[in-house]
Amino acid sequence: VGEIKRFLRDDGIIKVSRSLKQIAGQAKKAGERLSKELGREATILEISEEIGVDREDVIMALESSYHPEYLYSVIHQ
Amino acid sequence: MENTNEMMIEFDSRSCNEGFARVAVAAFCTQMNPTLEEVADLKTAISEAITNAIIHGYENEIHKIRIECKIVGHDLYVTVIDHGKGIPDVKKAMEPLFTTKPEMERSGMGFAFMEAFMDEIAVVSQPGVGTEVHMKKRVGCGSSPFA
Amino acid sequence: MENTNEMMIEFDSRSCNEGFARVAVAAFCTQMNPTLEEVADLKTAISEAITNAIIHGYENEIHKIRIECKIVGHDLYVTVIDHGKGIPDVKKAMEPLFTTKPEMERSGMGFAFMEAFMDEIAVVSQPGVGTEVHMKKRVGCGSSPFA
Ligand SMILES: Nc1ncnc2c1ncn2[C@@H]1O[C@H](COP(=O)(O)OP(=O)(O)O)[C@@H](O)[C@H]1O
Ligand SMILES: Nc1ncnc2c1ncn2[C@@H]1O[C@H](COP(=O)(O)OP(=O)(O)O)[C@@H](O)[C@H]1O
Ligand SMILES: [Mg+2]
Ligand SMILES: [Mg+2]
Repeated sequence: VGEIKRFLRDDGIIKVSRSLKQIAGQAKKAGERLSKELGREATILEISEEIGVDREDVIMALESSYHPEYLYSVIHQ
Repeated sequence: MENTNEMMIEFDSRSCNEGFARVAVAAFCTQMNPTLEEVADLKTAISEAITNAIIHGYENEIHKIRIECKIVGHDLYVTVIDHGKGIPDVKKAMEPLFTTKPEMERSGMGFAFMEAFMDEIAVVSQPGVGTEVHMKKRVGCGSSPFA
Repeated sequence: MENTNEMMIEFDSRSCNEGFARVAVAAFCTQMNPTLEEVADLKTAISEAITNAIIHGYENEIHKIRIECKIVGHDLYVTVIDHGKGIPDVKKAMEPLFTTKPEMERSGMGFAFMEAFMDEIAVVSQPGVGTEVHMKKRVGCGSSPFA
């Protein structure tokens, strides 16, 4: 099992997860930067492309800032 | 229709599921290319509807809450359904500051927030049968010059 | 039971919904205090099951895929259901490298990955009726010295 997982990760099929807290921080910064550049609000897709994270994972990461106690366990590891 | 997409979630009316439900709806609508603000608006409206189902509809008993979502072009339709107590007078319930639980935080502003953060809202309810909150929001038009 | 929690999602079998479904399950299981690796494992297994439903079950026609999730203590039960073509020989289908679509990437390794990333998997299928992939994983025991 360990072998299969390692193979997949080395292959880039599974991206080694950044923590949600990291993703949330990067998403917010990218959002501010892009919005300035574009002169309008950046979209989730633009942000996800900018930081190289699936758009759904951006959503999940941002949830952590919506509701502090939610997801605390994952964030704090 | 080509640009239609549907999903539905159903979950126990526990407040620990509120985050899951919010993320599910938000993740579903990312294909509409929303802004952060649109996602935040949507989450707030959905949270209010879910909280109402948990607290008022089921009065904290554990039953099922169902959320139906449909994307049609740039329109997102979200319906939050419970089979709880129901609302005897919907018009009155939707008035800002009206509440039957005055001890709660932000008392009586749930429907007002849903109206503020979504483009349309319609509530269908029957005492003893349950409540459906239908909401609609245009999403992902910000990047279009004709938005 | 006290520490039980259930949810269900149902969605169109479009590949654009895979991300939504993955994240919905992941968001639901965060209450189990998973490690990032457990979440990644879960997402991989679910992706494989959904891809199979889309490609093999429905052969890219748009119908409904249903995912049922249940938490019982530290156990997460996930079932991915389609009402598609079905599998004539489940045992054979689950053999590593067996595939009826050899032109695909990572051919024939879907079930092997599900087995690798989950603790248990059972496939129930009937040709012409559909397929249910039942999976189980212990989650969030990392912090226990007895895990
Ligand atoms: N799902 C529901 N089931 C039963 N009653 C509801 C439901 N949603 C709202 N209500 C009623 O409508 C009132 C107003 O709701 P709301 O505007 O959200 O304010 P609040 O939740 O603070 O009372 C509630 O106090 C309750 O009486
Ligand atoms: N949901 C499903 N419906 C019908 N057939 C399926 C389904 N899932 C798997 N199969 C069959 O089992 C085979 C093996 O699946 P899998 O191990 O995921 O490999 P692959 O998807 O690469 O073919 C598939 O080629 C297909 O014939
Ligand atoms: Mg309320
Ligand atoms: Mg496969």
